[in-house]
Amino acid sequence: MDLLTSPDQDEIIAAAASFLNDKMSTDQSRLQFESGTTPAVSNAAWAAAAELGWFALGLPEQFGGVGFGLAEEALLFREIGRAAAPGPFVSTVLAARVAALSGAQDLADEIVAGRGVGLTVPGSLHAIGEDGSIAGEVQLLDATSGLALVLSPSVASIIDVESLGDRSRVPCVDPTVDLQRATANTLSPIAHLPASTEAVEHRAHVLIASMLTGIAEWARDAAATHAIDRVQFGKPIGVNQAIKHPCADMAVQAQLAYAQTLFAALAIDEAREDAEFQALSAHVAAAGAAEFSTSTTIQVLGGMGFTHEHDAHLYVKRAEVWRRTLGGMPTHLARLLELSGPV
Amino acid sequence: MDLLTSPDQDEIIAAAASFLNDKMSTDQSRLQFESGTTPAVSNAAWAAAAELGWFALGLPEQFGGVGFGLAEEALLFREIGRAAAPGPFVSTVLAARVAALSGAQDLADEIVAGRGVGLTVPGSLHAIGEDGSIAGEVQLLDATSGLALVLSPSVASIIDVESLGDRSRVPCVDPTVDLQRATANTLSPIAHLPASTEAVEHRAHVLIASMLTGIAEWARDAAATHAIDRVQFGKPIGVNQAIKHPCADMAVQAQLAYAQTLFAALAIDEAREDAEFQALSAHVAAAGAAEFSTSTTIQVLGGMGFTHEHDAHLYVKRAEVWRRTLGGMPTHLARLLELSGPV
Amino acid sequence: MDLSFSTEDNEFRDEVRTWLKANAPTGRRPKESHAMREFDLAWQRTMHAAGWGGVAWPVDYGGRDLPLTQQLIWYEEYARTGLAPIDSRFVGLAHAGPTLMLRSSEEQKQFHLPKILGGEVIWCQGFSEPEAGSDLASLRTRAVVDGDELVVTGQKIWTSFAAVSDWQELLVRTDPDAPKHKGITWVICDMRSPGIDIRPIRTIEGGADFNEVFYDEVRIPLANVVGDLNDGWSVAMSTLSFERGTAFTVSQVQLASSIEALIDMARSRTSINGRAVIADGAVAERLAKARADCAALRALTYLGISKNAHSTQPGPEGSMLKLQYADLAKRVYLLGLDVIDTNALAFALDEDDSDWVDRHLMAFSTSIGGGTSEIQRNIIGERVLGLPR
Amino acid sequence: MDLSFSTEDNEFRDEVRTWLKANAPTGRRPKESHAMREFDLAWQRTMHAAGWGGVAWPVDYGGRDLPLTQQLIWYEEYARTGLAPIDSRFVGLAHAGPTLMLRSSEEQKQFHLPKILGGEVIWCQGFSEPEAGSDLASLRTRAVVDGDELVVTGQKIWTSFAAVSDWQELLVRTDPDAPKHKGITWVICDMRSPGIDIRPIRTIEGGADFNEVFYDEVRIPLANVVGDLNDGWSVAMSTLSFERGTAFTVSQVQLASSIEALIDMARSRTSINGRAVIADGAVAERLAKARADCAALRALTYLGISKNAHSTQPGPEGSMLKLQYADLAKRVYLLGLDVIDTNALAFALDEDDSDWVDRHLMAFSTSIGGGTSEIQRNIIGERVLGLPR
Repeated sequence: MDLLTSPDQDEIIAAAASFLNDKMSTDQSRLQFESGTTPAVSNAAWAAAAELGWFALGLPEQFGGVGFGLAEEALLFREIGRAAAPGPFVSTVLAARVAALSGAQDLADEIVAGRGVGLTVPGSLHAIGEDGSIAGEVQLLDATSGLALVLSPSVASIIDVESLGDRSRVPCVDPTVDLQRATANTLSPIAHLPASTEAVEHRAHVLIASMLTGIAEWARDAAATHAIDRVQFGKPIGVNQAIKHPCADMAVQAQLAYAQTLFAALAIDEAREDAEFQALSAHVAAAGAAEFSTSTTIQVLGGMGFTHEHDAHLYVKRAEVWRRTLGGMPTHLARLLELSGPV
Repeated sequence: MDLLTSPDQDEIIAAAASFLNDKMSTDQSRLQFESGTTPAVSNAAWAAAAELGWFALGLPEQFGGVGFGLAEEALLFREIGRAAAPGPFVSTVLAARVAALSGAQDLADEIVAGRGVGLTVPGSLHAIGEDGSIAGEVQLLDATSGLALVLSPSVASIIDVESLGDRSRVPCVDPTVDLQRATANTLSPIAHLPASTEAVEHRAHVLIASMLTGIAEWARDAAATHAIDRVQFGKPIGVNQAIKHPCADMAVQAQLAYAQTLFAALAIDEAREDAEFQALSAHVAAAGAAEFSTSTTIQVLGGMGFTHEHDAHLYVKRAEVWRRTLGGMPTHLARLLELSGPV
Repeated sequence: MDLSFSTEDNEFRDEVRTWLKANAPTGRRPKESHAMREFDLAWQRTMHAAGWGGVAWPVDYGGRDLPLTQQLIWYEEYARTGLAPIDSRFVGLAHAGPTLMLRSSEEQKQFHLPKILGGEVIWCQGFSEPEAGSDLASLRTRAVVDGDELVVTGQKIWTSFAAVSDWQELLVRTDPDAPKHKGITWVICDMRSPGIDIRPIRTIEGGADFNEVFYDEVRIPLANVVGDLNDGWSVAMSTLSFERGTAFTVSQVQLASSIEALIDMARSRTSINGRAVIADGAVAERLAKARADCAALRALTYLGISKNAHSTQPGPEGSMLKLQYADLAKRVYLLGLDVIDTNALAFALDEDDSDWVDRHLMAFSTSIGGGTSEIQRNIIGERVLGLPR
Repeated sequence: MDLSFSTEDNEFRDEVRTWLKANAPTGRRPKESHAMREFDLAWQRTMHAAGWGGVAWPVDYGGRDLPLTQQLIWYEEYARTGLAPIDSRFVGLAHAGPTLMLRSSEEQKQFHLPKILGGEVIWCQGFSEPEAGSDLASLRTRAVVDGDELVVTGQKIWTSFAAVSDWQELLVRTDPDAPKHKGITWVICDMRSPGIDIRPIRTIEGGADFNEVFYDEVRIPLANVVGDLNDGWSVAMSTLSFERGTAFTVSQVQLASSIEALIDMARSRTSINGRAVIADGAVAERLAKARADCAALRALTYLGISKNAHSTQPGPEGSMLKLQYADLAKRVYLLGLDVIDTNALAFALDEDDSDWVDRHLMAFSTSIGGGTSEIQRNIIGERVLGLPR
């Protein structure tokens, strides 16, 4: 038992952080979304991420992947969350997996090489068949390259969004996200993977939890920095417990989210019986940390946090989007209660 | 529209506070419950309260009552709550009303003269008929004089507890309360009043809300006093926002509970359409204030709040008992949501 | 002690309701700021013409000087129109105007007050600075007396409607050597003066109602100083009790409407699991709790008004109301997102749902603007409970 | 990075589980304090005889000095026995004993350590005073050197098991003129000394485990001083990292068991509205959230142990765990009352339900004892985030 990162893992983290800072900073994404371009990621940056092997990091080597575990992917996605990097990272990585494991190796190669895959977000008038087919109203996140991932507890699939009806673009809360609305009159997928082969949804919980952890950590650090720098009444505002204690709570929640996310990633990598329980717990812990920390950071920042001058608003909105994409907390909590407890 | 107390009302409040301080102080009730006597109210003190007209304060004059409104009763019960005075005040006052309005004037006179009436607390294996009869397992609070009040949304009744089976005394969380457990094999009441004549349960919500408001106010003041007096690190602990801000929150919650309880009492006195909505809102607001404030006060008091040296533990336990006696928050909140909104 | 209003008050309510129904603007308020200014001023002129221009203003200045209970009724009815609780007229009518009444010269009053009430001008506020937020008295914008003028250089922030305002209530530091509360002057600034540069600040929900205002040697006649030179702090603080809590009613009533609207939506909409949203017990409890909390907020408003009607010194209910309103509004509008569920991803999926996202984002400001919730808690702890500073 | 334990560790877990199953006391622990002392000491002797007396103690002093991972396993398995996480042996084994190892003389070690490990003596703590709670260093209990003795007069509070203890780790002020951290001495006090008066303090749930201890010219040999005279603060602080977070595991695992027990109860019991308790969506969400939060607490425990295994300086996870445990325990045990519902009125309605009331009341202490949650938040804010004091 060891939850410390190895030197190899530290290298992945450092390289990711450096790349994100260079190619996908919030300065760059702000330029993009302020000019009306969504998703606010440049093709060049996305291609560079593909070149770094990000979309094949956890894919087994026999499918052309790098062969790392979900733990390493989780560490990468934490950095993506911390940077608020735009783009359909979660669905692309998981779609590559769905394609490869279901035998669609060409499609997997294409995705790994940089074809982004968007995410289908379930709605109330929406049904997913056992074969990964989809019917009803859906929303699509960042499905600009024509493909989208569909996730359900029993199956994961990839659909061709061009075959959906009534597609229209609507502004997303998160301005870096391309959001579309469409309807499907029972659309069959171009690839699908039953959960009995691999429960892709569990991995999605962990990757989203990782991003939300990174968001919570960013918020914690932004608040602490402000609390140290900002002077009112002759002292840094961080001397006030009304500032210090919420910052401490953010630190605790971020660390809990981080620890649980790693625990869950390893539970899946090690095929523990309680893997789904741990994955859902990670999603719940990280979503709570992200929501609490981003909104608390706005309060700590005061007026400035409420404006586009500071990045806090971006993180609030990202957290809001990501904690809802897999169906929302009521769904996850209900499932968590049905499961057997932890091993 | 005026929510300020009148000079007459101020006199009721001052007289009640003075009586409670003289005859029903926590010092006295502690002596009683530490000697094992429950309910921890002396017969003499109870008789004196009867003599002051407390059990007939809101009863119409044609039934031998003082003829005040529920608003005045609410102000009295707030003082009872603040003093943590032991005894079945709520059920006695309401039972006098049930007896009088249902035509059992002799019984009403007996109750008003000082025969305490306990309260039947609903349980999961418990049914109340439209005629106020009762079947199944019940708990009885302070039913030491042989009578208990039964409340349901459709009826209020008075039962003879001697006719219940399997009565046994069990220790109550609140050491000043006499708690019994019993079973009824369909027991008919000795008096009953349909809600269509008068909704006694709504009045119960307001009186319990009043007691809970008094409890919350006591807790607020106990915490503030300690925060001013207690010195650590060379300063009164109240300078710390970790103490000051929870105290401020207690002040806000107590004031909200007080305002809403008065609003609800007047809504019933004035037979407003939203009377039940307002009464439930008062119960919810006051129960929340009492639970938050008593538990927060223990934290502000530190170790001492956790002991019998300070009265805080009594108030925590009172709040715990009283917020559960009418069926608990989930029941009240579900009902609150069913109703039409405020007028 | 009673809840019911007098016959006279009820008649007044009928009158107000009838008048508002017939006269309140029904079209959508424009988002573009100049059009918004014209919309707000036209509405003020309509009200003024009918005698509703300043319900709390003294009769001498053209107002109605209604008793607090009738102010309450006015604002309750006003809230039902759905018009914004605070619009571009707010600083003039509720802050700068009342300050002028209390502290300005007869000449200043004669010039400005009729224009404010008559819907001719918009005022804005120039108090906060980047380094002077909660600690307002540490403001640094400098004004030097030069002949019969003040020459102002510095920067203000959070100025609403700056670009469409005619006048500004401006706090400047005229004595840098005095203790911080003692060297401040309150002055009327003409927003068309040379040297003023206005830059909008985009806020979280995408709006740009706030501005930074930069002053580069802006010349303001000394005659525009209100009160004495260096006595501006006391001038600024003198208006805090205006309307004594009644204007806040609009926000509280509109929050109550939002809660009722959410309950209706939760009953009629299906959630992702195929059941009515309200069948989710946790959502249902939050909705019910919001109802109870909002009822108590209204009761506290009534209690505050009852007290203030008997006292010229407003009670601590003001800070309590602001603090509790902020907390409840943030809870309710986050709950709104949980009711519209995955529609919360879209900012304009359909107009109604988009509005809930907008309100959620806007709600972040309720615990920051006009004195943060942390400051309110200090005030309540110290002034109500007597805790040490 | 892995979650799985090594084959050796798994074998160790089997060994521990088998041994505990065969040897852990199964009878109810007595409530009367002298019987409780004998129960706890007998159990310590049983463990010591089998080599489990001090899993974190150095081998030189008769302990096992297990690596942190095996300490974790030991405590996880210990928690399953349902035995109290902290009993009367705690101060000796986890605080006074480790302090003696680090700072006492060879003679003191030889005399005391074998008795602690061997289950012969109970130790108690004499640190807090009525006026020195969070501000421990302001303690006033006075000790004057008189020949080869210290003469102690004053009062301590919150001393658990004082009446059944043999020895006490006592902090006294030996130099009233020095700065407050500099005039304190750490001394071993014989609890049978003349002049000691012990008064139990009844706590909220009715127990009397805490005591006030009064000292009236109590004479303690100078030979009992540990470390130097006036250097007691550093002695007291030197043991904080003992066991580096592993012993806390028992509380965390038992909280997890409580949550699972509540879920089972919520499934099987009927609430007042006639449905299963778990059908109340709000209760269900709170139970599910507690499960997730407790899972994260365990993960944080593992992360802390992983870090501490590579460093002698324990990380901030200790304060984080304590703070989060207190918050979660209070939430879970309040939730327990909502699950047993109106049975929460009774303190002994039936044994199981009564236990939930007891745990709820006891949970109030989790955010007070051993450093309040407010102090933990200061520590985390300042040491982890670098916020100014």
